[in-house]
Formats: sequence, structure tokens, C-alpha cells
Amino acid sequence: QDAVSIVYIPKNTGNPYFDSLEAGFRDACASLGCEFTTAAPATAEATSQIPFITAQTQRGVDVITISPNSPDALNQVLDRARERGVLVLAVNGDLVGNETHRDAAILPVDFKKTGPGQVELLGSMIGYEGEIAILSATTDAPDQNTWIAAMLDTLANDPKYAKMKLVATVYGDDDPQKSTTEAEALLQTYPDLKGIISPTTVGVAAAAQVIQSAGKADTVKLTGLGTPNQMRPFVKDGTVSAFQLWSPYNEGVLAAHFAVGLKNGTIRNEVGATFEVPDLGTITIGENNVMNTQAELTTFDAENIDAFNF
Amino acid sequence: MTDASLPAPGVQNAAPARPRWQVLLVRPETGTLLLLVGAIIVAANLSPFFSDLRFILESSTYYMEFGLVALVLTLVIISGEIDLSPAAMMALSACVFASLFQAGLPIGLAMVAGVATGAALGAFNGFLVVVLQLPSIIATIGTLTLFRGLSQVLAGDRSISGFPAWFMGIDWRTVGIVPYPVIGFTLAALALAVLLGMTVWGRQIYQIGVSEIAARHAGVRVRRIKFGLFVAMGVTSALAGLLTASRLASVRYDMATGGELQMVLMVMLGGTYIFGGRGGVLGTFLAAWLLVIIATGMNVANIVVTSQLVVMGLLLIGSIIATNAIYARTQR
Amino acid sequence: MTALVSARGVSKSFAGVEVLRDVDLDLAAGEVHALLGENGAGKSTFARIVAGVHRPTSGTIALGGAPVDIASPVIAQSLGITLIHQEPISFPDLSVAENLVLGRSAGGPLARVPWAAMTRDARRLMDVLGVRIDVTRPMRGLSIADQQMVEIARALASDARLIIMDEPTASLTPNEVATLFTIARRLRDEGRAIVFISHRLEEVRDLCDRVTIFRDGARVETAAIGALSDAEIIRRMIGRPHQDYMHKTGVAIGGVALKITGLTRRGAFADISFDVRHGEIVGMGGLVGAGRTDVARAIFGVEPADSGTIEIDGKPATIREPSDAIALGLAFVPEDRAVAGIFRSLSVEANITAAVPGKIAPRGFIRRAVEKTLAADAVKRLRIRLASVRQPIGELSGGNQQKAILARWLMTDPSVLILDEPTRGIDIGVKAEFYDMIGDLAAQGRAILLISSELPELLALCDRVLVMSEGRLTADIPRSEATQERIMSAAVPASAGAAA
Amino acid sequence: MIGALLARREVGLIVMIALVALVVGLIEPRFLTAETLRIVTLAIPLILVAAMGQMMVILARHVDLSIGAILGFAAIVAGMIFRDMPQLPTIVGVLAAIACGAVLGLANGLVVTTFNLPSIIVTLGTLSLYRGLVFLVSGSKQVDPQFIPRGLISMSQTSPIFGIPWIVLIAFAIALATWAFLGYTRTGRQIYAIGSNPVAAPLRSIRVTPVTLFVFTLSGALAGVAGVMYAARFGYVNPGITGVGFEFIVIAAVVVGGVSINGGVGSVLGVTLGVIFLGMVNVALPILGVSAFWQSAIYGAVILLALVVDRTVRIRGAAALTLSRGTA
Ligand SMILES: Nc1ncnc2c1ncn2[C@@H]1O[C@H](COP(=O)(O)OP(=O)(O)OP(=O)(O)O)[C@@H](O)[C@H]1O
Ligand SMILES: Nc1ncnc2c1ncn2[C@@H]1O[C@H](COP(=O)(O)OP(=O)(O)OP(=O)(O)O)[C@@H](O)[C@H]1O
Ligand SMILES: [Mg+2]
Ligand SMILES: [Mg+2]
Repeated sequence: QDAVSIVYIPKNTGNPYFDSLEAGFRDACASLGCEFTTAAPATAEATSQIPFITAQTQRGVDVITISPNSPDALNQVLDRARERGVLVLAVNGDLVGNETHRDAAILPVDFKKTGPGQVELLGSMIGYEGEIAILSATTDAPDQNTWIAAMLDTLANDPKYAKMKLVATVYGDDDPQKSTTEAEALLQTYPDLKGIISPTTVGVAAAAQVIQSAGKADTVKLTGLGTPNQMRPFVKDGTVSAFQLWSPYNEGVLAAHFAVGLKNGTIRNEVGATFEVPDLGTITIGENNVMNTQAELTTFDAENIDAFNF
Repeated sequence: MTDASLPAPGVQNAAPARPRWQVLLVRPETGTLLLLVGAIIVAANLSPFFSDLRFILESSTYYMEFGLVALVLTLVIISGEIDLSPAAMMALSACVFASLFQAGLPIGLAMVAGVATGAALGAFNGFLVVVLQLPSIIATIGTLTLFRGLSQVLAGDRSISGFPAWFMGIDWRTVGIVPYPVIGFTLAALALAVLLGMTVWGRQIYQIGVSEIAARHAGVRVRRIKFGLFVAMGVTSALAGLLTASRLASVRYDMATGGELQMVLMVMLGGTYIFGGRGGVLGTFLAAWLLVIIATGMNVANIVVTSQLVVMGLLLIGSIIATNAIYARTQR
Repeated sequence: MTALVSARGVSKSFAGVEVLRDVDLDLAAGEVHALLGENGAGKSTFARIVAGVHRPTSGTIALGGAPVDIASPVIAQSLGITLIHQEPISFPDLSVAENLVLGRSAGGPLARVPWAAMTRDARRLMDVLGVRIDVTRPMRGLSIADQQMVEIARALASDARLIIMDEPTASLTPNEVATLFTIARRLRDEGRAIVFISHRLEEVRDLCDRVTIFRDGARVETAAIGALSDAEIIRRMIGRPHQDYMHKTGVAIGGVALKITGLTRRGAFADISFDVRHGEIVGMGGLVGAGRTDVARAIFGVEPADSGTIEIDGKPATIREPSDAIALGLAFVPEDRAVAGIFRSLSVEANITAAVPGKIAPRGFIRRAVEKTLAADAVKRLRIRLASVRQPIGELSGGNQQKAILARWLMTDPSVLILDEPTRGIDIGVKAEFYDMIGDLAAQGRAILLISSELPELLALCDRVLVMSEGRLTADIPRSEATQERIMSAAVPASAGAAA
Repeated sequence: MIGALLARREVGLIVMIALVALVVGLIEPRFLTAETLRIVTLAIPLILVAAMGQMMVILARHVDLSIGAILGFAAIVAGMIFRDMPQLPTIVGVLAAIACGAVLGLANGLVVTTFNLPSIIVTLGTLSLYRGLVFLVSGSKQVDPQFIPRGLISMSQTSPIFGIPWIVLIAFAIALATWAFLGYTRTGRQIYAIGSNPVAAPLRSIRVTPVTLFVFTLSGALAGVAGVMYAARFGYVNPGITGVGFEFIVIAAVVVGGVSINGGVGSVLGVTLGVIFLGMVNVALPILGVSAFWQSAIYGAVILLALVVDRTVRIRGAAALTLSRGTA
């Protein structure tokens, strides 16, 4: 039969993170021989992806892979796509609480591990004691909130972190200006602040800029989730000693293999089923038809950062 | 005191009355119509998937809410004011509705409360413009920020859902193949066209737009009418907000973000004069469909969104140039 | 006499409407040349062409014998031609001083603005004209008359060779007119040419050497002012003999229609009390800025007063909006026609029927046929000059627009009419018609309050003359005792200039 | 005379600024520190610079809604030059950005004057148009921090005097220049005149078209400067978010600063105070620990409040005026 056609709809255009995710799709499709296109809205607001989903359905694509801007606003339009035989995969973020409206989800890591990982990383930087704060994205960003919940849990229950005191959680709405002001306010309001965790790419970059401007790199430690390109200069000049993320590229690769396999019947979309992906090894379909590209977060620091470019 | 022996005076500045076909054809709406036809032809040639009425109608439902508000906005702009806050009013009244529903209020009452909120917000705008006499363009930029902020205070960043089935997916219910929102939009356009074109009330809106002071002197209740228009904006926005909520089956504070630009674009594309006193509902109706065709056509042809922005911009400017040119002609 | 400016075959059409036809005209240095003509005769249009505001459709203009192309006001200015516009133009947000120099100051784009010198010159200029305005205050808020004086001042200050004055005296007081004329004569004696447009013959006789008469866009005649009698002039202007106005006689004065008691608005007028009876014409005189318009606007509800009562036919009335006033049978022809009167881009019929929605739309829906007939016979009755009742009213000349506004109010069949400067800038022929109409309206038992700055008008028409000065009512003079002297003495502020 | 003093909206603004500082200071003493001053001053330069341009446009009875997109375009162009031609000196990128801003501004002006169209709609169109161009020229690719020259970024960190960062000094220098230009040059006054009465301006031999073009070009160029400042302050340029919604903030600041939306009225001092006021509110909220939700709500409320205050002050001023009689 003719080649499987896959479209990927990122949150919005011009976001470097999704550029590398796309690259993964392209390379995988080049080897698998599937047709790959991408269509992205200009802004990342809840509903901006809807017309694109409809249009792609109308174009008769076989697979829609999407990084949803909203956990539920897309339900109806996605259902319609699936009624018309389109395979719908959530990539990089899931429809939290609405998993029934997509066929499967490809997530980078087991998000339960992100929170503790971050806490441990910051702890190791500040000697496991002192005031710390969190600079997040928006107040109800589902992923960030999962992670923050896990962080609070770890701080509260793991004696290892007993001396680390969380003094504030603020939200920069993933907007550079706002994140910057929030970070500045943190530094001023909490003179004894030892560390900041910012589990969002915009936030961690803004915070790094602020700490650098205030020249507080040695008193206030910063870590979080960021892209190497975004963080490179701050790692180089020592503002940030280490931060974490995963490989968006691999998400693209995995999504492409899974989609094609499913369409060709070589993969069954059942919890517990496994399949092989070159370079990624054996992938197991877990709870809610979720699968991860990697077991642990990748930690970037002065040694390895130049090995990455995304 | 009439003097029959007078030679009919004033012949010297008797202008040749414009031929009827000109009066009918040389109007901004005509331009919009031509653009619409052109757009359809282009879109059909851009992508084989476009020419499918069912699909176009389905996609159109994403614009009907804005279209609905744009119809009322047309009256506001003709009266010489402008309202940039409708998108924010949509969000806030929808958030009020959803929060109340979530708090356990029967959905019927919640909907009423939502509409009432819209009316109140519109009244607030009216108060600022009519009573405090702030320039509407800047005042509504203020309320735009305020209302959007309040909806965020109310709903945070989470999205509220879980509405009963009957409430959801109004855009999916159809008469024949025509979705409810499309029907509603069309009926509203008809009603407002009659109101504006054939009633005293409509005439007075034009008079206010041409010269507010003269209108007041002629006994037009300027304040009352303007206030009424702003309230109408609020109510319509609230209804549009409910429609959106039904379509998305969920409500978030960022509902319809940036919608105000789309609405103004529709009114302008429809050939309504930004300084008031001229224009009509028909044009806005056509312009709404023009936007539907362009956006849908480009999406289904996989034209990158960035060049869509460029096209929209050029379109707006082009339409204004045409509109003004035409008014310049008919101004004489 | 050498021609400074000579126009040859000048014609002008607006969108196919020829408003100026093949005009030849010579203006000599050292003369004051009057332009006379009915409303819409083309006086302002000719003036604007010479001043570079409009381009002629055809024809040439020569300056000192050499043909010139006056393509813009900038060029006109560089050629030494200045125009005092019929409607004073001003920049409300700039200071009076700046308004005086604006556009005349030399230098490049970044040339420095000499504030001190500017203010000094402005003060000097104002003293010469005997005008007491603080030159550092913004133009906004100046009465139309004050704005007119500033306009005149800047024209005089520019050392132009040709100064065109388009109805400069329309809103001026007698002594302001006198000052203006003294200066005009001095300029003439300096060898400049002056064009003077006015509808007041006595002024023309007082000031001018030669007169040119326009009718229907064509030049009818140019002659030395002495060579023509008033009657001859008027006949040439309106193409028919004109009979003098007679005061209405034998009209029974009825009961009190409008009664004002203690009307006051802060900053405008205080404690105004008077009444107007059915069939009575009550005049209201005073200097420009005395507060008459403000009082009228207060009565009609445009800007309601702070305190005081209004009674209509003995019943106390609350008027918060003009619509309330109209419902009570009041009508108001405002002074500022262009702003408060017409809907410029709307059709004449829409303008005429604006105040009677009920008549054209019984059940809310407009009946175009009814509207058209109503408008059409109003146009016939008031002899309004136009091409079609569907034509935008902005295309009519000032006088004809004014007639349309009056027509609008006659539609409402009012029992009380307030007319604020109804004949400002209106030619003799039409004026006479207006006087007749006002008389007839009174005869029909309507009460009329006539605000006017033209004393002869007040004396000729009114049964009583009220006089205002600095926001207060200073006199109530019965017709029998009314004289120019009595009115003026009541109009001039007791402590002249105390409030300056 | 007290009335005249009250009529000056600058006074009203100073009072409001003092009030905010006082109230916030009482609730959160840490607010009244030099550090706050640093943050506030850092928060305003972009807005101040753009506001100077916007102010002139509004004074001429126009408005430029496209400055946000222009800012984005200038910033991305500068960023791409830094990234793709690292051998060139930084100044080249900076100048290029300003030039781009000027060109886009000029384009606005040309459309407005040639077809004499309402600028608010034209720029509403170019707002979308220019944003599209930002994506097109950048290929929707962000310019990452590593490419932004250190020297540029240090502009918002290092300082020649009193620890006031460079970009702040530059911003105020620009404001000062604008003040001199508007108050003391022929063109400056003509801008006021055009805004005060556009119809009459040509009758007073004011060349409206060139002046209008100049004003739009300048506004664009200043938006370009703000674009460079954006790169300097945030250290990277993203085509999607850079300058989005910026126009509303700037217009708000200008109007809060007392510039009449109908043109002809407004002072540089007022606008500067307006910018400082908004900047202060922005900084005060997070320091008070006000939830992120509340920020835009309060922001909007403050704008409206300022408009109302300004309005009432103006009425009092007008009343004081009409009392003064003219001719005797
Ligand atoms: N801008 C214009 N567009 C169209 N018609 C015009 C315009 N200006 C003047 N007219 C017409 O030209 C004719 C002459 O007008 P003009 O103002 O010259 O008359 P006028 O002699 O000054 O009358 P008045 O004494 O009332 O000022 C009028 O009939 C008027 O309708
Ligand atoms: N066009 C105007 N704009 C603003 N204020 C005005 C205007 N005209 C008059 N005023 C103010 O109102 C005061 C009263 O003016 P008003 O016009 O009522 O006097 P008036 O006796 O009617 O004079 P006029 O003969 O000009 O009608 C004036 O002193 C002036 O300060
Ligand atoms: Mg005239
Ligand atoms: Mg008056």
C-alpha cells in the first residue's frame, strides 16, 4: 500500500524545542519511507491548533501527531478526526485527564522522575541546605504541576532534603518579560535565597539572565529544564553549573516508528506490548498507552553541553 | 412668500445625479463581494481538498462567534466609537458561566448569569465612554486588559469542562448540512441589516456617527443610544462566549485571545468607515465569509501560517484603500 | 491704477458642478475692493483660488503682470497673498501667540522656536487691535469672535501685498469693526491691495473704493462704490428688486410661553430671568462672549444650567436633553451651523427631517416617499437652492444650509423658537426672507427668542430687547424705547476688562 | 494659581507615583530600596524609547499599532546578523535594526499619507503583516543567547555612573532629545499643530505629508532601538514572542502620560512619568507577592484609573479656562 502520511502539529511555530522534535520525525520518515509534513499555529493559545486539525483531517492524512496546547479544548475536534479513521498521537505532552481522546502518547521520560531529579540536582549544588524557590510556567500548566507536586513531596518526605526550605513558587507564564520580573522579585524578596528551580525553558533562561545581571551567580544557584542552545552561554560563564532535559529529537523518531508500525500492523497498540526502535532500544507501551523515549533525564553541564545542538 | 415668477434658482450648482447603477455598484460591499468570489476561486485551485461545502461550513464555525460580535461592532463603529474589549468580554462571561456551573449552579442559570455578566461588562464600557467621556479606543484597551485579567483571576490557567452533552458541540448540530452557528449568524445579520437600514434607530446611529453634536441638537438621545450599543456588545460577546464554550466543551481564561483584531478586520473588510457615519452590516457579513474562505483555503493547502499573517495584513490595508477611494468618490 | 492681481477667465467646478464661471477681475494696489453676492454666489471660492486653497478648473491669474501658478497656500504666501478665512481656522491646543506666527516663522525644519520674541510680538499685535487676550493661553475656549480677531491679527502681521478678508466682521462688535477698518485703511495707504467680502452694505460703503458683484458664480459688474445705489447693488446681487422689511403689525401678544427664573451656570452666566409670550419676538443683544449662546444652550438642554427654573405655558419643565426640550415644543437654531447644525455627509432630506422621526417613520420603519415629499415642499417653501434633496447638505452654500436647518425646526411645529445668530453670514435677499418668516412665525402665535449681534436687526424685528453683559442680564427694553445707544450702553461691561 | 497647577497632568502623575511607592512601601518595606530603583529603571527603557516615538505619532493625531511587530522585526534582524556574520562589529547589527525599524515605519507613513487612510487601521494591518515578515525572514528560527554579543547584553548590566545601566541612560537621553525637539524646533511645533487641526495645517503652509512621514519613520526607528534593547535585556530573540502585545503597553503608557488620543496635547515629561508609573506598578505587584493572575487585572484597572483621574483634572482645567473673557 502507499506510504503512511504523518502530520505533526507543534504548540506554535518558531519554538526551537519543536524544531529538533521535527528533525527526529524527518530523519525517521526518511528511513521508514513515510510522508511527513508539519503545520503549526502562530501562537500557543488553547484553541489555535483546532483549524489545523480539521484541515489536516480534510487532507486525509493517516496520522496526526500533536503537542497539545490544551488538555481538553481539542477533545471534540480530535474525536472527529478519529471517527474518520485518523490515528491521533499526543507527543511531548499528554491530554492529561482526557487520554480517551487520543490513541497513544509519546512522552520523553517518566514525568514522575522529573521532580525528584531536579531537587537532587539543586541539592547537590547548594549542599542540601538553605532557602529555595521555584519559577514555573503558568499556574495550571499540567506537566509543570505534576513535577512541582513531586518536588514538594520529595522535599517533605526525604530526610536527605530536610534542610532545604521551599520559600516560594512563582509563575512567569512562559513570557520572558514576566519571568524576568518574577525572578528579580525573588532575588529581592528573599535575600538569603540559595537556589532556584525553573522547570520550564523560558523561565530558566530568564532566571539565568537575571542572576547574571545581578552578579549573584556564586550566592544563588540555578537549575531547571532548558535547551542546550538556550543555556550554553550561562553554562560557559558559570552562571549555571548544570541543568536537565531529554532529547526531543528521539520523541520524533519514536512517534514516527510507532505510527508506521501501527499502520502496517507490525505493532499492536496495547498496554504492555513492546517493539524495537533503532538507537532507542526496546520500547514498552505503559499505562494509558503512554511510552517514553528515555528512562532518566539527561543532565547537561560544561563537559557535555557542546555535544548537543537543539 | 413663494414667488412663482422666480427663475428656478440654484441650477448653477445642480450636480448631475449619479446614475442608478453607480449608486448600486460602487459601494465598498461590492468590493468585498468580488474579493469573496475571487478568494473562493483561488482557494479551489490551491487545493483539491477545499471544494467540499460540508468541510467549509464545518471550518466556518470557528469564525462565526467573532462574526456575530463583528456585526454589532459594525453599529458601534458607525456611531463613531469602537470597542476593543469584546474578545475579553467573551472570555470573562464564559469564565463566570463555567465557574458558577462548576460551583454546582444549574447550567441554565449559569448561562443566564454569563449573559448578565456580559451586559454588565458592556454597561461598564458604556459608563466609561458615555458618562466619563473617555475616548472609547483607549478606554476599551484598558477594559480589554482588565477583563482578560479578571477571567484569569477567576479561572486561573486551568480549563473548566464537564458540561452536559446537550450543551456541548453546537457547531456539530446542523440543519441539513448547515451548522447552527452559521444559521444564527445569518439571521442576526439580516435582523441588524433591517434595523440599521430601515428604522429611525438605525438612521440615528448614522447621524451620531456623522456629527454627535448636531445629533444631540436634533433631539437624538445620543448618550442612551451609545450606551445601548455598548451593552449590546457585552451581551453579544457573552453569547459568543457561550457558543465557544459549547464548541470547545471547555472554558479557559485565554478564550478568543486576539479576537478583537479579527473582529475589527471583519468590519473594516466590510467597508465600514473607521471614523463613523458610513458602512453597513451586509459588508461585515460578507467579510466574515471572506475570512473563513481565506483561512480555511490556506490551511487546507498547507500554506505556512506565517504567510497567512502577511496575506491578512495586506488584505486589510487593501480593503481600506478601496473603501476610502469609494467614499472619496461618493463624497463629491 | 495698475492691476496688482488680475484674474482672467477663472472658472471652478466641484465634481462637475460649476460654481465659478469665467471670472475676469483686476485688483489694484492701494485699493479696498469689495466682493458682494448672495450666498453661494462664489465669493469665497474666488478668494480661495487666489489664495491657493483651490486650483481653478480653467483660467489664469497674473501677479504684477506676470502669470503665476498659485498651487498651494505656501506658494500664495511666498507671493505675498494672505486670506482671512470665512470660518476662522485655529489650532485649539496651541497658544494664541503660536497661532499668530505659525507657518510664517522662517528657517529650516530644525530652526529654533524663539518663544520670548514670539510672545512679545504677539502682545504688541493684540494691543494694536485693542484685543485683550492672554496670548499665552490656548486657543481652545476662545469665542468665535476672539478667534476671528486672532485670524485677522495674523493676516495683518504678515506683510502681504494682497490681503483677502472673507466676512471678517460677521461676528465682530462695532468697535472691533472700527479698529479693523482703521488698520485696513492704513494698509491700503501703504499701497497694499485689500479684498473685503461682507453682506453688510453699510460696512462696504464705509470702507471700500470699488465693488465687484457676483451672481450665480459669474461676475455681474465692477464699479466705484459711489456709482451704485443700495437698490442697484441689491438688484444686481439677487436679480430682482428688494422691498424693505416691515415690522409685523396687529399680532395679538398672548400668554407667557417661556418663563426663565434665576437660571445660572458656573463660569458662563448667572441669575438670568425673563419670559417670552406667544406671538412675541424677544431679542437678545450683547457683545460676543456675553453668554447668550450659553443661555440658549442651557434652555434647550444642550448644557443644562446648574440652578434656576424653566416654565413652558405655565408648567414647570425639566429639560436634561434637547429631546426633552423638543417634546415640550421648543426649537433651537444654533449659532455654530457647521458643527451643531448640519450632518455634512447626509442628504438634505435626512437633514431636514432629522427632528421629526415620528413623521417619517410612524412605526419605526422609515418611509422614503413620505420623507422625500416632506423635504421637497420644505425646500420649495424656503427657496433652498440645491440639485436634489438626496444630495449631501455639505455641498450647499452657508446660507442655504441655514435655511435647511430652519426648515428642520419648522417641521416640529414648535411653540417656542430660539434663534441664535440666524442671519450670520447670510445675504440680503435671503435675510429679508428670514425676517418675513420670523414675522410670520410670530404671527402664528409662536414665541420667538432672537439672539443677534446685529443691532438694526434687533431694532427692526423685536417687540422687546434683552441685553446681556458678562453672563448677566443687564437690560429689558420695550420696542418703543429701544435705540442702538441704550442697547450698547447696557452691553458694554460696567468695569470694562475687569475679568480679563 | 492652584487651578493652573492642578490642570497640569504631570502633577497628577507624580502624586499617583508617590502614592503607589508609599502604599507598597508600607506593606512591604523592602520595596523602598535602591534595588527596587534598579529593577524599575531596568523595566522601563524599552517602553520609554518606544513611547517617545508613539507619542509623536499620537500628537499628530495618528497612532501606530505596529510597533510591537516592528520591534520584533528589528530584534530578529539584529540577532540574525550577530549569528550569521559574527565577524562584523556589534554596531552593524544595531544600526541595521534601527534602519529596518525606520523603513517599516516609513512604509506605514507612506500608506497613510498616499491614500490618506486612518493610521489605526493601516497599522492594525501592518501589525499582522510585519509579524508575518518576522517569521519569514527568520525562517521561524529563534536566535539563541550564545549569539548575542556579550558587549550588548552588558549594556543592561554595567554602568558608567551611579550604577545606572547603559540602556537606561540611553533611554533617558532619547527622551531628553525628544523634549528639546518637540518644544523648541519648528517641526516639533508643527507636529502639535497638525494634531490640533489637521485640516487647517496646510492652510497655514505646514507641509503635512513630510512631517507625518517623518513622525512615522521616527516611531519605527525608535521601535528598532527598543528591539536592540530587547535583545540586550533578555539575551535572545524569538520570532513568536518578541514584542507581542508591546503596542498596547506603550500606548497605555503614552495615554496615562497625558497625551490626548485626539492629538495636539501632551508633554514628554508626562509620558516619561506615565512610563515610570506603569513600570513601577509592574515591579510592585510581584514584590507584594500578588498572584500572577492578578497582575493583568490590576494593570488594566490602573490604566483606567489613570485615564479617569487625568480626565477629571482636565475638566477642572477647562473650567478654569472658559472663565477668562476675551474681547471687551
Ligand atoms: N468644497 C466644495 N465642494 C462642493 N461645492 C462647493 C464647495 N465649496 C463651495 N461649493 C459650492 O460653490 C458655491 C459657491 O460657494 P461659496 O462659498 O463661494 O459661496 P459664497 O459666495 O462664499 O457664499 P456665502 O456668502 O454663503 O459664503 C456654493 O453653491 C457651494 O455649494
Ligand atoms: N466656540 C466656543 N468654544 C468654547 N468656548 C466658547 C465658544 N464660544 C464661546 N465660548 C465661551 O463661552 C462664553 C460665552 O460665549 P457665548 O457664545 O455664549 O457668548 P455669546 O453672547 O453667545 O457670543 P456670540 O455672539 O459669539 O454667540 C465666551 O466668553 C467663551 O469663553
Ligand atoms: Mg463665503
Ligand atoms: Mg452666541
